[in-house]
Amino acid sequence: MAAEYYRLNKDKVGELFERARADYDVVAKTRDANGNLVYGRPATFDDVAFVDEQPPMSAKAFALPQTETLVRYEREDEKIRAEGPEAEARDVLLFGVNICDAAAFDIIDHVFKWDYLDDPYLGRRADATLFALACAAVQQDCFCDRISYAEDGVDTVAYPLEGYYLVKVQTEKGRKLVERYHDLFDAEDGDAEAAINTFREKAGTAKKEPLLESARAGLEKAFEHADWEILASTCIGCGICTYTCPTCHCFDIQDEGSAIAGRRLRTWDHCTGRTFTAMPAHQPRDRQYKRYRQRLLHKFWYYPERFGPLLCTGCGRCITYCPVKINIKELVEYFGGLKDTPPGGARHGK
Amino acid sequence: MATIREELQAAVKKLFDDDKIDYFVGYAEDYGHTFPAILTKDSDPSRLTFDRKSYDNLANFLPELRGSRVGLICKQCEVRTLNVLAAEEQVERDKLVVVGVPCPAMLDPRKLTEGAADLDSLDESYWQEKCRRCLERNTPLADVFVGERVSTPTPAEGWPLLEEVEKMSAEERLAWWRRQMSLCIRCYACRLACPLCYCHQCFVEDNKPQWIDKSVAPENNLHYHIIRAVHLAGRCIECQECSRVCPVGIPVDVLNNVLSRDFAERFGYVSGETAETQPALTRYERDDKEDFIL
Amino acid sequence: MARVGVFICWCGANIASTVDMEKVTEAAAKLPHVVYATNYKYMCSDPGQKTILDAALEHKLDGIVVAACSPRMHEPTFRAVAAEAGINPYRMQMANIREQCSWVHGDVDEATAKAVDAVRMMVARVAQSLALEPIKVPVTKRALVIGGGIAGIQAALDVADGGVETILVERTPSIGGKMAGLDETFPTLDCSQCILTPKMVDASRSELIKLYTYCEVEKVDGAVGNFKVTIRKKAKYVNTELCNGCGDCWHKCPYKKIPSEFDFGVGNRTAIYVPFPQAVPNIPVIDRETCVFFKTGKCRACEKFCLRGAIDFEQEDEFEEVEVGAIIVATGYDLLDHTQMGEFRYGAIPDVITGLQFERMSSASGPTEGKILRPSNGEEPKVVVFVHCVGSRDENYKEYCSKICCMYSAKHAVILKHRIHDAQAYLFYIDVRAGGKGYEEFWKRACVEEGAEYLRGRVSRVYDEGGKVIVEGQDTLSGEQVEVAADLVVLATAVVPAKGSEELARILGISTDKDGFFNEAHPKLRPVDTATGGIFLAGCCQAPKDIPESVAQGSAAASKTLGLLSKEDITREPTVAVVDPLICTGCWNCVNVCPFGAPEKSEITITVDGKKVTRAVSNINEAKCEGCGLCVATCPGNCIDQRGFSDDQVYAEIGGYLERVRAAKNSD
Amino acid sequence: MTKAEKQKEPEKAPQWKPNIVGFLCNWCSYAGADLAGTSRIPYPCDVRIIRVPCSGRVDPLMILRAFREGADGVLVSGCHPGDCHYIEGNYYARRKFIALKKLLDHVGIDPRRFRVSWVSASEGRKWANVVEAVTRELLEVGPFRYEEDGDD
Repeated sequence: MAAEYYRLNKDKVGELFERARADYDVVAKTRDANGNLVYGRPATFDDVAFVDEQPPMSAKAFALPQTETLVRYEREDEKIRAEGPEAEARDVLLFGVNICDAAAFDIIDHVFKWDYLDDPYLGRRADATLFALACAAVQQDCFCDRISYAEDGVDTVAYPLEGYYLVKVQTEKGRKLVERYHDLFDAEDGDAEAAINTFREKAGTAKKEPLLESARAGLEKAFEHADWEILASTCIGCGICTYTCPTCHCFDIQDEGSAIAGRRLRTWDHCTGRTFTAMPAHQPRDRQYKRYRQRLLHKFWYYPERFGPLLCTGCGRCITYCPVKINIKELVEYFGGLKDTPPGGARHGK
Repeated sequence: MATIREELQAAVKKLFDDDKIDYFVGYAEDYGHTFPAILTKDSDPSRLTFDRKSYDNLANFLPELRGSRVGLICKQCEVRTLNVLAAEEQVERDKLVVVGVPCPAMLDPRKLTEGAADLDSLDESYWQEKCRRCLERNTPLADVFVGERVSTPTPAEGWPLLEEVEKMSAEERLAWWRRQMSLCIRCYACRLACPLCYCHQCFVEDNKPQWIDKSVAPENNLHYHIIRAVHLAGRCIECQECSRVCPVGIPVDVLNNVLSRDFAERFGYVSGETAETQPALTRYERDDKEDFIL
Repeated sequence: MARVGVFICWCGANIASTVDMEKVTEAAAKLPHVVYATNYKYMCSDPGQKTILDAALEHKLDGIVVAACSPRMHEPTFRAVAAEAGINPYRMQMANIREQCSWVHGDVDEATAKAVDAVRMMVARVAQSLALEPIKVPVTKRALVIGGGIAGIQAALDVADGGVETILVERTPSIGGKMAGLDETFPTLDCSQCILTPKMVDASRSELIKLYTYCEVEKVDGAVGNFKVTIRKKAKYVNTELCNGCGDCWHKCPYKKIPSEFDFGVGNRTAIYVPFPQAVPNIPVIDRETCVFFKTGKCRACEKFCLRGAIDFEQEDEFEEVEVGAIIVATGYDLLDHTQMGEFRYGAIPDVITGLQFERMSSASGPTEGKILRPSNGEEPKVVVFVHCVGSRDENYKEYCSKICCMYSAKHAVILKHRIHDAQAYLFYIDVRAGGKGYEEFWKRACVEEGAEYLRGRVSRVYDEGGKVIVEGQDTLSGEQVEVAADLVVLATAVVPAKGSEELARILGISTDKDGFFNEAHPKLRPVDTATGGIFLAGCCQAPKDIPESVAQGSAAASKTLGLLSKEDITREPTVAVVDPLICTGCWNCVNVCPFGAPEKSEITITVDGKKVTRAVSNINEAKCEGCGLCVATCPGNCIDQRGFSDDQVYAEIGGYLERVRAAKNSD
Repeated sequence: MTKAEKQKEPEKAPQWKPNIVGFLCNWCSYAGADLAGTSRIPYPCDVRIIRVPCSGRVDPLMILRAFREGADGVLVSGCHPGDCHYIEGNYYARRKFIALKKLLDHVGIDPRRFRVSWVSASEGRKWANVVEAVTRELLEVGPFRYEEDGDD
């Protein structure tokens, strides 16, 4: 559908939240026990952090939970009973989600509906409506300005302008949301796209050239680049980048239980970890830099080759939370031939 | 700290020029961060630095470089780590060039607000807890020392966060840890940032048998952290990297500190004191004190 | 899925009266892996065993659970049955539903539930049990005896008699031990030296016995069948090839006032000396600590007078490594150090001596040539007090009974009467323990025929007054306070393990009890074995003993040794630890903790990133592994597992019991 | 029993029985438990015994696994210090258990849930007393569950 534009008065946001709670399972930013920002289910608008600050964890868990039961089984005497998980029926509204988080779903949908339809994921995805909040300022390490399609597929995006939110509706689900609470929204009569562009310029999120997509040709030649070994060897192999990433979606399937009762479940997994692709007698990615290289190239070469979009929204969490501050953007630029100097000056020199 | 930066870069260049090392492990400053970097002689050392955000325990990178001659920036944290690693025969000291530095005390990234002006002037309240306990700011064992030696303030006593948790009742502690563990995402950064967690395969990765369930649930997460603390008993040198790297802010090191403090009191044991200190759990005294065995 | 058969034993009424056999059978039959379950009155009987054999065949079983008595009782029985049925014996597990269930629980429902759980756990365990084969190790046909006292000599003679070469290591310059210093022996009063010295000579003459006197065991590596023992040969400073034992050297040695260790200070020796005239070998040694030459660099009298030029001041300690298949430990005893016990004034009053000093005085070949004399003035004592249980049976020192003191004190009283006819012996005792052939008769003889006065009670105070030693105590039979003005007081001091036992235990990898005596493998059924295969015990190093017992144990240890060494190779339990070298980091925690030295530092070469990389890794020497599993639990990376007690098996047992509990907890 | 404890009594569900996993070393404690049987010394029925070669074989992972599987208490029993069949396994075990105990106490798990005892092969009576004590304490503490709700 063609984009539609509305105005939402800033003092109406609370009401929108409260009313939506009657119709949706509303997920919004709030603070956890340690005061960290998280996506949660705040009970009142007072507990909602309607801010553009990024929580450490992206919003992907609402479509792809970290741990999810696929089937339960129970053995009674000779009989074995197995049952799948019950479908969650309720519509979810992701309220005030960052654009970089919201945009991720559209990207990873490709893999979940590719040759195999992943019902648990797709079911939750179909039930979820995204109400994104545009950032008024760039975050610490983010780089969505370097990725061309950062808003595509996001149902609604609210831009905080002077006095009101300019709400851009991009999908039917978004339109349904606005229609449901139409009394809270006013029509936008000005040049909305121009206003958005001005806002972006000011926020520092306007698209810049060259886009990271342009690095791909270089990356395709860089697999055997000697500097991987030195630049990616500081990677400690933890799962922070993948687990905080809104687009990383790899999972592992595990069984828990015994011959009597148990379950099969899937949990997030990460290609930077040493057990990923480890087989009983062989680990093809036998050094850490190979695992890191896999992650980077999957995001910026293999995935776009297969599905089109980069597997990245530029949220920058993988830099912010990386214990050793490996900078994926810098590495893409360096190995993709957009930049001559390696980050930190480290070269292998072979 | 312009001088230390220049001295450091010159020292590293000399080590490469004199063919003393194959790799240098230090900190580089780039794109707004200070981060660990592994350099070869063909690298550009001009980004090398040592500042108050030189957080990482660099001994963590030694296993990857085993067999090569390595120059390593060592703060007191690394020195104690090296001692434990040496006792466990995990480092070849003769292949290591210890580059000593005067440690200005590391800042706690969680206490830094965006764009804090002058990092050098931030007082104790911005420090990491470990730095207040530091016994020696100038690297002992240094083969090369760069920068001006600094005085070491009187080490602080006590374990503030641990003691805070201990003020709670048992039920409150269980609830508190359960809450903390409900945040854990099992990224294992705590383990992987730990230079003493060098096992090729961690117990938590075992699946035959699968001692710790793979599902991310508070009790499974807690069991992982408890066993990790047991494995670090008498080995942990309290560098607090586990807590620093935690993306969800769990103060993981509190569990390690429980044992650090207890083993010091009970066995008079300080981990990493010397390269000969054998790990506490691989030793015993006939009269080890305990008060719970029937 | 495994194919497990469950066989539940009634043990007559022993189990069946408390555990509902049918319910357990029914529950067992429904368990995963179980294809057959039955119960029978006596599973260990012939028809019971046949039930198992038949079912194994009919149901193609590959695992067996026998729910019956303790595996400590019948595990060997049912393992043999399994083997006969073509099932690996280590895939047979016993559920203990008698000792740990029916015999201790009264409620039928509770006991039945516990029995069912025990079966569940064992079924789960069997399903995870690997087939294991016993480990075979070739045997070195040579034995080592440590300690050349009567127990060690007897053991060495018997082993050699069986045709096996034996190395006898003794740390003093002569074999003979404590017995060589004794006078007459109870209860027959035959002369100790007369019966011992022929054995000493036999040992030295035997072609199969190699004497290593003035030597100590420095290090022991290896395990049963194949020990590598490093022996320290202490420098004697005398060339044993050249010396003919003429004695010129010690007669010429100017330094003559050194208290003799062999005489417990009753007599003196020279700096170059043989401990006693009948020493075997009759070759002197120079005591470096007391020799004037070593102190000042001057003297060399012995060298000058030795016609054969046998003195060699340049000698140094030497080390020799020997390979043996079995080790007999016979290191004997010492007396409790009196410096710990002030109350008897030993050392402060010269006329207070120990029983062993009394032996040296009364021995005809001793320093006083058999005369019993007061050390203070060299006069004959007329009143002698013997105190039993000095340090023994005393919570402040040693709780145990030293066993030999009652008899030797009685003997001393008899000898006293024989040597000094008008002397009177008083014996303070708690009980008289005279279990042994002719022992009861002997102490009665001391009491009745030889006029020894037995006073039942502890000594409370000893002091000297007017040239006498006043002994105060209580006669608990009359209830009166007793005071004896004695000329000599002889203390029956507690027997303790020989000095250095603890260090030797560490070297050998054997355990000691709380008092430092070496532990036998089983207090009743394996009194000569230690828990470490191939190491046996003889004599007082295991517990206080008299001569016949020491000799008997020496022979027993020899027979055990001969049994072991008669085999070409030995089989060991396969329940050993195994390292996965691919994940071992070489932290050596296992090497540090293993009491048996089983984990050894080794290497593997693997390919990483296309390059060959050599890593230091641990490797378990199966021949040394005793199967305790300590390294398994210590390895932080779980790189080590234990066959037969594997992580999988323990995990399965935990789950086998608790899966029911967990399911219940989750469902409510 | 103190007055306060008596007053608490009626609150307890009388039918609840603790699930206790006992890890017993083969040489001392397992034999001691056998001796309690041979001597017909009765004791509560709630411990399920897992035989291990030595208390040194017991990995803290096993103890936590038992809790994870739903045990209300875990008891490890070995030879008295100095009496270890394998010379020193129990000394190392003791250190390990000191560490684990400290951590369990710290995270607020009731100390009565994890017990260690030294029971020799000749202490059938002591084994019965240990089980009695451990069971009694667990009856006071009640069932163990981490989960605040039913799911896991």
